Amino acid sequence: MKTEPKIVAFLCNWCAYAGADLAGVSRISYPPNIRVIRVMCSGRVDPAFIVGAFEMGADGVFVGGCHPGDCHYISGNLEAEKRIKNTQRLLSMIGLGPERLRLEWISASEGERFAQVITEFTENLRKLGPNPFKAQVNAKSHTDMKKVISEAIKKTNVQYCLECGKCSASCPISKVNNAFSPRRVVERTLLGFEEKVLSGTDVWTCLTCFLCSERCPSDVRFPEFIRDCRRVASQKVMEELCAHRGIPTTLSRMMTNPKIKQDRMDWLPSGAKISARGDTLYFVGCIPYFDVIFENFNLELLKIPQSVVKILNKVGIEPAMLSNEKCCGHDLLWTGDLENFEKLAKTNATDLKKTRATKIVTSCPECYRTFKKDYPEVLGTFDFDVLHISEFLSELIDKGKLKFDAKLSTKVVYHDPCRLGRHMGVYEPPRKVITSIPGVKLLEMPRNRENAICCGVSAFMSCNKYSKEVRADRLKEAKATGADLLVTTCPHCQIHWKCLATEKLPTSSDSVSMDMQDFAVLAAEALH
Amino acid sequence: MESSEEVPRIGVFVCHCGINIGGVVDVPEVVEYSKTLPGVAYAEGNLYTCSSEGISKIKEGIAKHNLNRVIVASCTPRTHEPLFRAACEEAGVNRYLFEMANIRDQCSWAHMHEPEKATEKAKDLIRMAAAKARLLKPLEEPEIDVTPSALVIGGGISGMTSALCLANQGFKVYIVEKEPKLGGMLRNLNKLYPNMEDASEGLSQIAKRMKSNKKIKVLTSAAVKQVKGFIGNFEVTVEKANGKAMNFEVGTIIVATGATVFEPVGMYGYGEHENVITQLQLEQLLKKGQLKKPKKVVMIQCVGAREEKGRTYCSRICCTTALKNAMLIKEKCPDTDIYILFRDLQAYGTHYEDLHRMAQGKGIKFIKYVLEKPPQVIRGENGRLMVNVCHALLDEQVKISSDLVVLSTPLIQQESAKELSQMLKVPLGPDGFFFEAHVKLRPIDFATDGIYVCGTAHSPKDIAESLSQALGVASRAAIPMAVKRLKVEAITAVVDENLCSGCGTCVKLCPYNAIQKDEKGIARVTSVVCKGCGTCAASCPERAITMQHFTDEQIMAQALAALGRCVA
Amino acid sequence: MTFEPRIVGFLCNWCSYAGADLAGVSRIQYPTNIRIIRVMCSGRVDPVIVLETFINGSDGVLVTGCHPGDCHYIVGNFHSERKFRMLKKLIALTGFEQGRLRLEWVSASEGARFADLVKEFTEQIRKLGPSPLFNENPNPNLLENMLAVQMAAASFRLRVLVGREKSLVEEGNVYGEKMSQEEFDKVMDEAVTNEYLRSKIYLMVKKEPLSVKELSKRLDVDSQEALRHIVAMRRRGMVTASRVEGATPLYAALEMIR
Amino acid sequence: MRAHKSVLVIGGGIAGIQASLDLANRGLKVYLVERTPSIGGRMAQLDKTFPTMDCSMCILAPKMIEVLRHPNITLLTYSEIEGVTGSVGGFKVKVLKKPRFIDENKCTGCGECAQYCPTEVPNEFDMSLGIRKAIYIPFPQAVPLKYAIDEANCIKCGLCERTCKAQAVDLDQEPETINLNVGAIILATGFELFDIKSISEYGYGKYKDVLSSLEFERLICASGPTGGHLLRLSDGRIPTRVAFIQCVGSRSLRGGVRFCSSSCCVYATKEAILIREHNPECEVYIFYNELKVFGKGFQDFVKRARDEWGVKYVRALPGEVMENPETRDLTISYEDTEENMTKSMTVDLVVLCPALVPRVTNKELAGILGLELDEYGFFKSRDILYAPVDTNKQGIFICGYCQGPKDIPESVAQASGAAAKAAEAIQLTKNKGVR
Repeated sequence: MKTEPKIVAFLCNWCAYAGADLAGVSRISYPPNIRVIRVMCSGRVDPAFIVGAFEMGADGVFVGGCHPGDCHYISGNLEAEKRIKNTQRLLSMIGLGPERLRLEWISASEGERFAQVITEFTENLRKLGPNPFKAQVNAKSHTDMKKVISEAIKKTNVQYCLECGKCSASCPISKVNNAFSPRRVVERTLLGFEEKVLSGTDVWTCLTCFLCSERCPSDVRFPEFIRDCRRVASQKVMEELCAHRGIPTTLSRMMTNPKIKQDRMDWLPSGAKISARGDTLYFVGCIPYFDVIFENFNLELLKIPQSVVKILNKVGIEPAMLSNEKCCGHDLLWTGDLENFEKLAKTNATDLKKTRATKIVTSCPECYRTFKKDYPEVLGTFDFDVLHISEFLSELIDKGKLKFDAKLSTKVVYHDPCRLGRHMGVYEPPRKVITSIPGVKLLEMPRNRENAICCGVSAFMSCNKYSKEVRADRLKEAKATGADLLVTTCPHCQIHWKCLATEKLPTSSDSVSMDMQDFAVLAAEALH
Repeated sequence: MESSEEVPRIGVFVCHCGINIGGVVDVPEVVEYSKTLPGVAYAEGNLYTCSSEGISKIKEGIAKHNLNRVIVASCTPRTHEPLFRAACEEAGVNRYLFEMANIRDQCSWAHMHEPEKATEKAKDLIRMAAAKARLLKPLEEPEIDVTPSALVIGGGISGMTSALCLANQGFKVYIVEKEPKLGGMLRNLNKLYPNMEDASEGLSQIAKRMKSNKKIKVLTSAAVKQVKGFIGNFEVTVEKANGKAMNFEVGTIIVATGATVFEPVGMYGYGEHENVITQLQLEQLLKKGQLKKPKKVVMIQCVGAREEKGRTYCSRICCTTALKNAMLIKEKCPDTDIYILFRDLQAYGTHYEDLHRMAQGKGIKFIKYVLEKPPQVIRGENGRLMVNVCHALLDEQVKISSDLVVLSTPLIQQESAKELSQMLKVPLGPDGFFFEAHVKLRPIDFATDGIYVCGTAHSPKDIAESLSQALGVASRAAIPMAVKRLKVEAITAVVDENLCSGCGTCVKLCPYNAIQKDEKGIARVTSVVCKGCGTCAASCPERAITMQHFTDEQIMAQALAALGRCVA
Repeated sequence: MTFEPRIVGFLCNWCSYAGADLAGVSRIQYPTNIRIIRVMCSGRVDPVIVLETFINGSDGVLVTGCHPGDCHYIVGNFHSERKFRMLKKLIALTGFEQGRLRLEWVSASEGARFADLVKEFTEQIRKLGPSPLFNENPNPNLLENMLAVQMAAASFRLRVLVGREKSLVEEGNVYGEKMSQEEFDKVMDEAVTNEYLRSKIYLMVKKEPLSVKELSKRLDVDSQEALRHIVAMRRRGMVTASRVEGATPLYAALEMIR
Repeated sequence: MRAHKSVLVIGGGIAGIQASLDLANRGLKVYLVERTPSIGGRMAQLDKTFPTMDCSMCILAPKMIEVLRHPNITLLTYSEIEGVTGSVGGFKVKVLKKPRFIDENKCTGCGECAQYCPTEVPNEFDMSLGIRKAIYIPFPQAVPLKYAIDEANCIKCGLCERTCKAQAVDLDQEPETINLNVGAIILATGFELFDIKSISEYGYGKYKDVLSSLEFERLICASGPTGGHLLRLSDGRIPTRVAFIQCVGSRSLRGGVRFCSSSCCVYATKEAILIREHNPECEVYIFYNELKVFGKGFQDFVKRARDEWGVKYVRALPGEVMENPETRDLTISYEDTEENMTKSMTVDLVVLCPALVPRVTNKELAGILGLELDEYGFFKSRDILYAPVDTNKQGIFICGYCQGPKDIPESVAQASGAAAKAAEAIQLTKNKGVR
């Protein structure tokens, strides 16, 4: 028997909800599939609710608001309209299609219209068939907390802590927030107070930037310890501390679904040469999604993959690419969702093998680390030669296969992203490439390479006043060098810095406002 | 001796030292001046008096002008006196009839821009030297015979090691142990870190070697009752438990009396609760295999050590002993929780640092506390012990209910030490341990020649450290015994018994106990023990003490000469 | 012509003498005025010798030894410090400038410090001018006083006190009672003044027999005290009543046998 | 064949000196081989020594001179071991004597040559803070007091040759190989400093006012490059606040060495007191993790430093040191672990106490002698408990820091110990004879 579409409807209190009531009062019947959630204004409906609803298996989401101009809150409905459009882009990209999400203006007097719209929407959904993600609810399988922790203590050298405090003295967060101290987290756990630790916020405050473990004389790998803690730490606390309402991680989880059919290649410029198979594969990462999610930061993130492809073509490489590329799973791994991470790892591995590629080039340090370090660990084998674009380019330069022909006269300061730098020890290749661009002068911040500090946020966790201070601090440091342009190899740094600019600042905005650009984009600009 | 009676005939040799002196001081003028000085029979200048050529010049001079005093005016006696002294001796002039004038380091170099004044000063310096030279008396460095046998006091691992090493070097050794058996502290110990072998193993091996060695005479249940004499010639009286006394002569004495463990009566409920014990008692339980699986063990470090006053010192071995025993317990009962409450964990060097890490790896928990907030041990209602401690690095109170509390207490000096120190006239330090001649460069000698110290009698230390010292004293003591005859300092004090009133001031002042009152109550200098500082001479109320080679007359003569009041 | 101080330096062999050498080795320049006498230990420098040096016309005396704790002879320099405390007390009584005498610690590595010390001390003496005992018009009373001081410094009593100071203050006396430094200094000060006055008396009556009255005048102390000293000196066989003028006995010095 | 009654001592530091003197004084022949132009080793570089604050050179120099003058000691400076064959009682040793370009018998150490030598070179003895000439003695009290020309920097101008009245300069001197027969061998090769540049967060090598503790010793030493005045090398200012950082490269499982150098906490305390002595206005902080002061009298020493000298101890290993490019001041970030507070402190000068590590050349030497090194690179004791100075090879003994971390008195005592074992070995083989 055919399953009935399940529809979640968010109706604004003043118009749409009243309209629905009227339909009832007027005894106008409409399909029973709809489940109404009353909100004060359609502007209240967060994309995260919608995406969340779909992850939970809704076949359609309906949003009803007042007609333009009638909004009880003046312009809430217009806000909603923008968001819905934006969310529809996400949905089509992830492969659900825009039509499963519907926004309608329904006034309090339009009971009939309400019934009509719902009936029609239900019909369409019937045609579309059930939400492929139905029943993809990822209830965490139970894990033995004590075991996880005691193993972590050994595995990550936490047991060897000498209580010297060098970690806390290095941690960019501890510096601005005394309440957080890696040392104290470690000592409490060692003394057997792990419950206290896991139910607190500390586990989620760590930037996992690896500065502490870079310096720890006892080689305590605190960020890895934290990663393991997060597997068994309170999810409630995590959800409270999760930035951008967790859309990125939600999307990642959705991608674990084998049935998924994404449509994510529309950024590819006409004339760009790519192939489905080939020796060198370019792994784009979540940038297309970010471009939508962080639309209002106007980051032009899509320039990154476009630039990469441009450069590759320029040196005669037609990179293989996955049209249905899945998230590498980095954020899931670092927020403690090992199960889903493993799923993604497996599917990615199989998809990647199909391309017959031997080399994987990434423009994102997170994908880079995840492929190079974490996949081999969870999968046992992952025999691809994984390169960050900066490594790839500097190799080309060495081989004389790449020469920058455009002269750009600018002073550039390079920021080492934690994932590329301390996590993977890639410090010199980006610098090498940048310095080989004619007319570019490379400046260094006092804290560079292994001593660089984090952009301020990772895995979209704990975006708060402290992480803001860290971000501002780093931007100031960059600005102080007198450079015109701040270059990073990680799109996330840009997101978090730009995000800072959209919020209330701990300091004067011009002290931190700085032109920034991705490494790949800069490199591409240096080519005619 | 007669050379002192005869008229002084002084030869002065003035060194140019290249241009180091010659470039500033007018050497020819100085030479001419020297000739005019009373008692000077000959003077010449040399390019380098210290060169082999210069040396032969001195010898020639002595022969040609039959000189009986020699002055070299050049650099500093600190480096060159012995060289020139030797030259004099070879030419038949007693080495103590030589005097030096330092006209380079303390004249030409220090006054490079004032040649005239420097030249004047050089003359004065030579005049002063001449003034002293006239009064110099020949001295002989007395030689003493050294009895080629040693007394080792204490039959612990240190004493035995010293004894064996000395015996193997061919010396007779008497080793005196108060207990009926050799072995000392080691007999109480269980396993030894790092190789975790039984203490008894090493002991039995050494005991074997002791027995088989014919040069070693072992005296157990015995104590040293009296020691007389000085280096090379000590007369020792030892009393056996059976009251029989025996006397023998030795050339050197080694103090290896070890230490004992502080008993923390009344601290942390020790002596009150039967399951509050000391680290040493734990060691015994483990040794005898009598430790019944405890659930939670708490070890407290620095019990009665590193206090504000009193026992302020660190006993060095307690932290590592605690670590070792914690590991042994873990080995026996892996699911026992062990807490070590420490102040500063003294796990130093290579292996101990590793031991600390191994303990961490075994899940042993470490809690730092501070002297101001010591842990408390109370008996909980369920009869178990409750240890409350303030975690100094979290500033949080931690409560541990435990069924065994182990107190790490320091090594302390034996009661018998005071008596021994007075018998041997060797000092005890503020911490009660024997006090060496110089903390830095003479760590195992006493200021008194011929007596040495090693092992935990000197300060708390582990076995390897004790043995390094034990072997060390085996070398220090062997030196005088190997050379058999000992030349000792000639520059010594002598007492004029007609002037001495026996006030005893000098006896108290002498840092080397070189002065004793004889039966007549007159001060007597044991010249072989005297080092010649002259403090006694400068302080003698009757001015009855003459400091040879630095007599009042000689020093005054120099002073007067310096002031141009030179009496011809 | 300008005044060139005549300075005598007593340097201990192990630290200060080596330090002076180092000054030379490092070519650090200092005034030529000092004449150095090497002794094995600063503890060897007898106050009597220092005074003799002054009496014979030295404008300044510099004594240097190892820093406390460095002494080659363990504690020699502590003893010299004690002797110097007494010496200074004595000189204070005479009116002879104290600044002409100095005790300092110089280690074997302090070449520069030695040079500075000599520079500074020479300047100090230059300011003080020629020794009042030896300038163009020497002061006879001052010489008298210095001779008295020298005699006092040679006296059994003061030397015993200095020699025993350490044991008395740190180890305790025959009854095992320790003396506080203050108590000791009190005893010492008193002894210093007494021995000084007695020495003066001795030197005066050595020239001519004098009455207690006359002595008290010349010493400008009340006659009671003068008498007290005479009594003490008689007991020591230093003086005797030579003859009686009317009712007042005159006292004369006895040759002291050593 | 009878055993040779002679001993080879490798290394002219305090341990080597003590071993040599003990053996020579008891009538055995000693060959003391030292790599550099002078004996004295690390101790000669120190200003004062803890806990007595003895002037290091004052107590060391007499021993150095005694070595030079001892009839039973042959001193081979500026020399290295080339090869060793044979066994206890009968070792054959090849020693390479590097050319000094000076006739040691003629040179009187007057130093005239150095006055004229035109080439200035940073003086290694002063940790390259001071300068020396290409013809030089490492330090004024050098033993032997014989000059040496360092070939690398000499410009062969010949001025020295002309100025030397003693005609001691010999620019065509050749390296010479000396063959020795000895009954036993003692190693005392000491230590070197861990490369603290690699702990980049502390800025050594990047910031002028971040010093190593040994550089500090030279700076504070009266006979050092600044004549004992503690100055900032960046701008010559007198520091008013100095911080010491302990455990730089030691007690580390990452980028350092595992072990504890065992003396840093105490010598840092000494150095801190020295600063307070020189300039009571100057505040001194010691950043430590575990205060390891277990030696005789050390606790009282630290107590005095704290109570009488006002040295401040902070239990924290700083995270990083940052320089303010204008003022040259250094900001230290740290967590005061006893207050649970992350703080920062601005100072004028930072002194890093590096791990003291076994010499890299030990490997080569061990190869030549057939010795084992332990897992840390120290020479391995035959039995860590009962035979600390014996090695896996009969007749070869070790003492001082090259056997494991220790301070001066421990090295001196152990050196005597090695001497005793060497004498014993010779005595026993004399009885048995050499196989």
